[in-house]
Amino acid sequence: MIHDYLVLSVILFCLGVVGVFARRNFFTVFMSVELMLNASNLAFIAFARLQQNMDGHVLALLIMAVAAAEAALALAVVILLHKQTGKLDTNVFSLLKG
Amino acid sequence: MFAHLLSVMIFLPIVAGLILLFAPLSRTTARIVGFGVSLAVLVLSIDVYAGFTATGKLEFVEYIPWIPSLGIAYHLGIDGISLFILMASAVLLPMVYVLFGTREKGYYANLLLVEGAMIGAVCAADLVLFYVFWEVMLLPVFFMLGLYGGPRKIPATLKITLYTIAGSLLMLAALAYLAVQYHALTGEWSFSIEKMGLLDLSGHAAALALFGFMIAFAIKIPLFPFHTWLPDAYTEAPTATTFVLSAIMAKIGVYGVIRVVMPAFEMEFARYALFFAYAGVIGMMYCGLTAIAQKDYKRLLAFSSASHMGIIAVGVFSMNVQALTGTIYQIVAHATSTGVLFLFAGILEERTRTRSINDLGGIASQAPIFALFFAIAMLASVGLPGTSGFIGEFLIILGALKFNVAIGVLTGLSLIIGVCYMLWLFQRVFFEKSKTASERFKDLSPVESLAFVPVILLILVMGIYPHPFLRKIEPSTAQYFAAATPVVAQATTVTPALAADLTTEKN
Amino acid sequence: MEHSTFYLGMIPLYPLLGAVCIGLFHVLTCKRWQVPPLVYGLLACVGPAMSFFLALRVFFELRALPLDARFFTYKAFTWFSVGDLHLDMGFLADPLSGLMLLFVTFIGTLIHVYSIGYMSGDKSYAKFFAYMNLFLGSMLILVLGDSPVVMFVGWEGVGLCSYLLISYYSEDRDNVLAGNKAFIVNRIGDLGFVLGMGFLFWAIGSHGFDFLSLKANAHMMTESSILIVCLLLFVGATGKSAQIPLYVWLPDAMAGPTPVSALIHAATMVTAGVYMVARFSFLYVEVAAAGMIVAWIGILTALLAAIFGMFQDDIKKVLAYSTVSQLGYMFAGVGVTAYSAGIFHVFTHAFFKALLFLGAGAVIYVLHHEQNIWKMGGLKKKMPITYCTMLIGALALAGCPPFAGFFSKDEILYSALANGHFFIWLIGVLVAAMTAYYTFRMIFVVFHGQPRDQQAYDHAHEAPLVMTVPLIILAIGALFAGFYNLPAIFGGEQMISHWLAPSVADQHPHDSFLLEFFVIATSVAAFAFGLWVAYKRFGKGAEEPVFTGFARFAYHKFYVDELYDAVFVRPYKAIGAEISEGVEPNMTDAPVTGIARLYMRVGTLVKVLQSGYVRVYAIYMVLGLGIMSFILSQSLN
Amino acid sequence: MLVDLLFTCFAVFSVLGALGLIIFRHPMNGAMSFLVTLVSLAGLYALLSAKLLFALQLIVYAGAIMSLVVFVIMFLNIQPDQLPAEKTKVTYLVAGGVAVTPVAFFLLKVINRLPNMPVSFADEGFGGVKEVGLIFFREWLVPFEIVSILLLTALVGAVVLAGKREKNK
Amino acid sequence: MTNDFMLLFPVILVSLGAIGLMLAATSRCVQIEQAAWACGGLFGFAFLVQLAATLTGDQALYSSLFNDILVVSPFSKAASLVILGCGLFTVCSSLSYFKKNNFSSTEYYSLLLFAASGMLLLTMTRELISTFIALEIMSLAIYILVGYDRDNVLSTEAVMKYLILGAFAGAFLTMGSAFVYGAAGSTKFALIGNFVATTGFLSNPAILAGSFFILVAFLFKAAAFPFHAWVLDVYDGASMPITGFMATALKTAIFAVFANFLLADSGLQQGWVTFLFYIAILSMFMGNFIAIGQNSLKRMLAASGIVHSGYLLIGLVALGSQPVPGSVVAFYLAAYAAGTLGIFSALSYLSGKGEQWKNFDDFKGLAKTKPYTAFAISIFLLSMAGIPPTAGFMGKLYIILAAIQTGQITLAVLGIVSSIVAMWYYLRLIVTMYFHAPERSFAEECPSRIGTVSTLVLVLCVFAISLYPIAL
Repeated sequence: MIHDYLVLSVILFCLGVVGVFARRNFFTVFMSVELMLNASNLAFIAFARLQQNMDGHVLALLIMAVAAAEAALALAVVILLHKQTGKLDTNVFSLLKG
Repeated sequence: MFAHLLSVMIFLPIVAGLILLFAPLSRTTARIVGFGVSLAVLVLSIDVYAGFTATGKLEFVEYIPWIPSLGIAYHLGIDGISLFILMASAVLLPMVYVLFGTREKGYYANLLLVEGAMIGAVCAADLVLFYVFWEVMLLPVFFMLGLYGGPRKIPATLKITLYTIAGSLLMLAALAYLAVQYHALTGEWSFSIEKMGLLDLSGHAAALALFGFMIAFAIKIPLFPFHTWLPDAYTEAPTATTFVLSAIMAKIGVYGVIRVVMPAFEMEFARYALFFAYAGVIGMMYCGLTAIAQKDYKRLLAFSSASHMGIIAVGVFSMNVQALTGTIYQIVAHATSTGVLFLFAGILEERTRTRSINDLGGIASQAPIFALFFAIAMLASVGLPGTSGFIGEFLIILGALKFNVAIGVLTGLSLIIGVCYMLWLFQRVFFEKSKTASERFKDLSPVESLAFVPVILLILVMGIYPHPFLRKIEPSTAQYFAAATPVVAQATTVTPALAADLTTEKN
Repeated sequence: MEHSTFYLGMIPLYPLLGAVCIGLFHVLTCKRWQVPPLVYGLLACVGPAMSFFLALRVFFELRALPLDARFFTYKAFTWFSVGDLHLDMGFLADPLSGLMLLFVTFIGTLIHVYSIGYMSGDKSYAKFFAYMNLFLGSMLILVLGDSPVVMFVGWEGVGLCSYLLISYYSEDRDNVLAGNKAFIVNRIGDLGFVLGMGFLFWAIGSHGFDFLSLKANAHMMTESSILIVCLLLFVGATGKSAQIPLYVWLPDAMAGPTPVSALIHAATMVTAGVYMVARFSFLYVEVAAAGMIVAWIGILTALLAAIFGMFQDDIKKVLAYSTVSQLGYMFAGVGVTAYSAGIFHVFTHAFFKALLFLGAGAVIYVLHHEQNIWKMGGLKKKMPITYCTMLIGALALAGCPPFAGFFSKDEILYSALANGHFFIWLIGVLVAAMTAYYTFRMIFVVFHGQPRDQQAYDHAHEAPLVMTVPLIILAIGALFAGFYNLPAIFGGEQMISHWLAPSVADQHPHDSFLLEFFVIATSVAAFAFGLWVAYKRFGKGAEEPVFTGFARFAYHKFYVDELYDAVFVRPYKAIGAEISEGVEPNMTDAPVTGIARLYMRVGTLVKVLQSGYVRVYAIYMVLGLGIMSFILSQSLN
Repeated sequence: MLVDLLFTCFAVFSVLGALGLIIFRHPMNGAMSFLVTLVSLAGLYALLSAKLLFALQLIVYAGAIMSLVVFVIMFLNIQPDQLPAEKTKVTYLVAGGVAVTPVAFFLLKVINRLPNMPVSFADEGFGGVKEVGLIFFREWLVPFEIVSILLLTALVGAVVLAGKREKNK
Repeated sequence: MTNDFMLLFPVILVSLGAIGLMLAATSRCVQIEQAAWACGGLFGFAFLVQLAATLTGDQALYSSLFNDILVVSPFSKAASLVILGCGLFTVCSSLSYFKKNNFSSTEYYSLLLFAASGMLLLTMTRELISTFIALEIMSLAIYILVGYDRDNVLSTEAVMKYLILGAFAGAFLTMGSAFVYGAAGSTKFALIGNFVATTGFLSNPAILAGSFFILVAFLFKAAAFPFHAWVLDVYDGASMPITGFMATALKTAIFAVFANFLLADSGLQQGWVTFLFYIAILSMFMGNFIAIGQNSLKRMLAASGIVHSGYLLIGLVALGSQPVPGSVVAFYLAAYAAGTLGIFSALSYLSGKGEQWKNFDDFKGLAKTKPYTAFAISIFLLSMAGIPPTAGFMGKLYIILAAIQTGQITLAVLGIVSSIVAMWYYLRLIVTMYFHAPERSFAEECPSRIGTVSTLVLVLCVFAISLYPIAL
């Protein structure tokens, strides 16, 4: 049943949210976001199946491209962070506050 | 003389002020420019006064569409009510340049700006334009107070600014409400103050809007209990600012109530008038009582000013032609008396370097001219017949009595309360024995005396022969009650029993 | 009758112009050169004298008019006109104002002349005369005003001058305080006046607010509203004429120079209240209760002041209380609707009281401002003219026939009894005896016996001519003024009563010879008794007494001043201070400052939320999201 | 039947992979378990007849992106002591789970309202390269072009942030 | 088709410029200054073209392009004008900023153009995935610009925070799009609108959930409560010109697309009115409370940005009543942009190397030493506070009028109350500049004329927008 796919997509999405919520490791946080994007891709494809409409596939494809671009940038930032402090802990970066 | 007399009167000082602000001029030049411009405005205003025909309608109208899609326009015009506030500012402001000669350039520039903005506010016939000038006139005050004020100037500046802006922002909401209501009624957008008179709003939202306007004006006037910014601001401000605030700016609040609120909210206004009148009366007594306990003469005068504004407020809310006409008259009278008293206080402060009443004494024998002028202004302020203060106060009490006996009687108490603190002040500062601070008090120089003479004469002339002035006011005030609906008429005589009682034919 | 009434306006204008001229002249010259004081003195006398001549002209023109149209007016200009309120700056000459004009200008002129002498040597001579002229001008406006509001102008004007002149010696705080007291107490009365005018206006003022129209329309008012108006106006009168409960300012007002006391606080200004009640007689006659209240207040004041007068040791205070007491008589007179009698007493009182004050002034003048009677004595020999004239004045005041005071007082007492007010009459007789007592107590102590202060006595001499001449003239007045209204019993024609008839609404009692004779007899007996007691105690010289018991109580004026101080003045100041220090910062301003503080506090609290941890920001987002999702899912059902 | 079985398999693996991602301390472990999720997702795409996406998921995501990530992790040579201690991880995970429950609940509720259909293999043309490609270049040309700008931006960005930069002046 | 390209001209121009500059960066012969001038010229030219198109072009409400994926409307034109203007002034302030700070390179200006092209696209998109992509173009470019100063830890921290949270929010946008797609079968606004119009908003839970997630993403970018927390830190970490650019252009673009999305169907907009109502109120007050406690000027401005987002949300709530949909929002954005850019423009040449002057106290007595700059800053602050006769006042007036006209009196009143509260922190800087004695010397001359000139122009803009409001 198509609902199962959607439910799975929601579960994955929520796990991604929990990952961002709970983790301090930059890589993990970043991959959690990727997980959320993947969950929405799954939803797109499931909905495409439901709607009998291939637009969803195109959209998922585009999202993949965006995810790739985002990944490139995120990794650049990771390298920058690592260069500056040698840490991957997001909590280390809390000079700006208040 | 000119086609756009009012525009010239508004923008001449503003442009001159801006030029002064930026041009690298000396203080003396700035003072001369300021004096010259304000004199020019005075000349123009006399032209306006002479040309004013007192028809009860707007005169000297200028109309240029500004934002046509919303019906906002550059719309100017004056009626009898505006005329007198206009005249008061035009007549009184030149004095300041004569009296206070050694100030910074920005001082004079800001004075010019505030003059232009105030004239703009009373000439504006469009709500948005009115609001623009209303806010703009606060800015120079803000800067003058903050830059040239006394030792505790910053808290005072912040208090007055935040307080008044808070009020005026509420007014902004209220005027937007009016415009929307007008749009709903007629299908066209307009912010014309005159057209708002076509509205007859009632209901909760209208009451809220009424209070929006009223709080703005009450803060500016200031009406009890919104007066708490006043003592600090009046005391800390440089003399010219205090003068401008008390003599003219406070009156524009009253003007707003009369011009904007009364026509647009006839029903709701009538419903709440008694409430506001009580606020006025309580304010009069409260501030009058507070004044007696002050040890700082500027503060005392500040409370006295607030107390008088309470009376003026009663006049507005009494809603009959005597009270309203008296209000306008009292506005001018108060400008000439209390305003001038603040100028005297400024001179006192400048020459004695103290604001404490206890440090002073015996000035009457040192400086007879100063004492004489001060006494005349003081007597006008306590409403002695023969001075301008009496006519207004008498008319207000008369009108208030008709409106509500209790209000009338309580307003009458001002006769006593005012005299108490004023005499006390006069006794301590001018009579008794000289103290160190006032021992070598220099009397007014001939030039200074000459600067005061017109105002002192005005006080006397307005008290002795008020008819020519009232003739210009009355058509405009009468107009408010000519078209009054039966509801208002009923509401205006809250004490019908008394009225009936007084006039029933005896068998 | 076709004639110009323009000069009516000139009557108050002359003294006012005089005041302005003197004031300006003084202000312009005071810095540069010394102007001889005589210049000011003469300048000051011109205005009153001119007014006096014009007053005479008014008098004669009025006489020429037929009885039922014996008035004329002059409207200088429209004063103000708002809605149905229309007021002219108008002046009304009718028998009442004509009579007042005459003696006000006459006595005023005399006192100006006297002042030239009395004030010589004073450093602000010009100021004094400017005030005096200003006063006279205001008084004339008060008298001539053709509407209550114009009258009020003069009313407040005289109050102002009274203030200025009481605090004339302004270096002394007590004098200024006395001035303040006078002004403030007068203002309390003025409030009544203003409110009275207000009610009157809303009742019938829209048909014209001048006295003639008011009189014509008075019938339209209900009794209760007339009562309200009358009582409010009477409050004004008690302020100005120093009646209970507002009499307290007058004794203190003696702080001013003596001519001031004579002119303002005895002869003219203080009688304005009586004049005003007489002016409004068309209202007072309508409601009996109003008159009764006036009469009772008056007679009680008379009694109270007489009691105080018996124990004073300041010569001017004695006279001051006698003034209050006599004013009480006048109110009793107008209260029992004997308006002409009241006005007649005003008229005679003006002469003899001015005389007494000027005489006292002369004494004070020669004794270098010594006012305590217990420091005087035996001055009879040194100052014969003063003594004689003062004796005439005293006899007049005490009500000795045939001096002026006797006739007017008798007229009042007779009217009271004849109109059925027995107790008022009884108190009146009692007061008459007391009056005789304290008057002669003063005369005996000051002029008879042995000098108590030898040094001062040695330097004493007769006052200069400029002072004694007015004394003599006034003494003649005090002697003969009474004959103007000689009652029928003495073969008189009651000239003043008839003269006043068109102006005031007298209710003449039935002429009863027996009753009148009885009244005269009791009055004379009361006078004789008072005189006898005074002579017994002070005729041969006496030492300053030590008061005990009731006398002590009365010597301290029943502690009324202290009572007022405790009940009104102190609480007033305390409330002011409380508001200023307690209510203002803690209640009125508290919401404003409170909101500001709260706002800052929240600001600093919220800062903590910006922790700087990116995860925390994500948590905010998730929490917000969670809450919103929860709400949205509720809406789904 | 087979479809259901496969779905269950992929679903369980993908969830386990995701759980591993958010639980493992070391990012390398996380990345590996995330890879499991990605591959399982590819399988699910296949079950949904998205042939092109199935391929692309494997090639682009699991292949390119993840290898890039893994490469960077290796490149940085992260030592365990460089990792955040995260002693309160469990607490946060539980709290996160609680916080996210309303969101999940809401979404599930929404899904419940949607029409349902059994999943079977669709017709030949659905999800094929040609069909998707036709739609892509006919109807979705603009997003395609925009994506090129996006990729350029990312390119420049990566260079600017992580590349060498010569000091000016 | 040519017409379509004409309408797209500014986007194309800006994108080509970006690519051109990117290529130029590879060669050494292009100086940074030249790149800056080129970039500024591009912005200026595009601005003029767009202005001409706005004033003379056909006034049709919508011109749909490319299969209904893009649209050009008066509203989008107005928004793009604002964005181009922001770009131009950002270049100006960058020029003066980089006189003192030397971490710029040619790519900087290229990225500015990239960001601008993303924003311009964002104003035009009528399709969810294009929106997402345009949003990402903009965001990525801005991320990089925020983190441009690689030697600065703060700047890296800012980009890290922004990146994580931005990507997080972006994921919501995709998920929301998926749900909308699932319900309506399309991601095009027009079709979504049709779908909602025929079936009703509330009967479609998927539309509800989808649009909710989409709104969340928009609200995040607009920094509305409770998605506001990043904004202070990111503004604080970014360089002055970029902060200004973010505060203005980015907000403009986001609100443009926000309005476009809500305008897809009135049912959709109506459905979210209550939600936006509360968000608006919370944003205004939370923003105020945060701003009040700030000592750093940039952070205060960031927090005030939250408040302004709240006002703009009022404008969105009242979308229905506006004669030209979105005109009020566009006007407010223009007014806000002029004021904010002005402040950042002034701060760019004032703040010196490494942005030493950033706290309120650093500006004590500025009016004594630099009266004109202080005056300009005061004007900008007054405009942001909404004091007439500045542009900010007119913007506020329009918003309130619109709110009252739609019957949202409570919202109008609360908006007013919030701006009362806001007065304090705007005035605070003026008070600091004018009423305190100088504590430090401001002797450093401003390094370039361009900074002062652009500030002056912006002062004029503040008045011009108010006194000659063509946007309506």
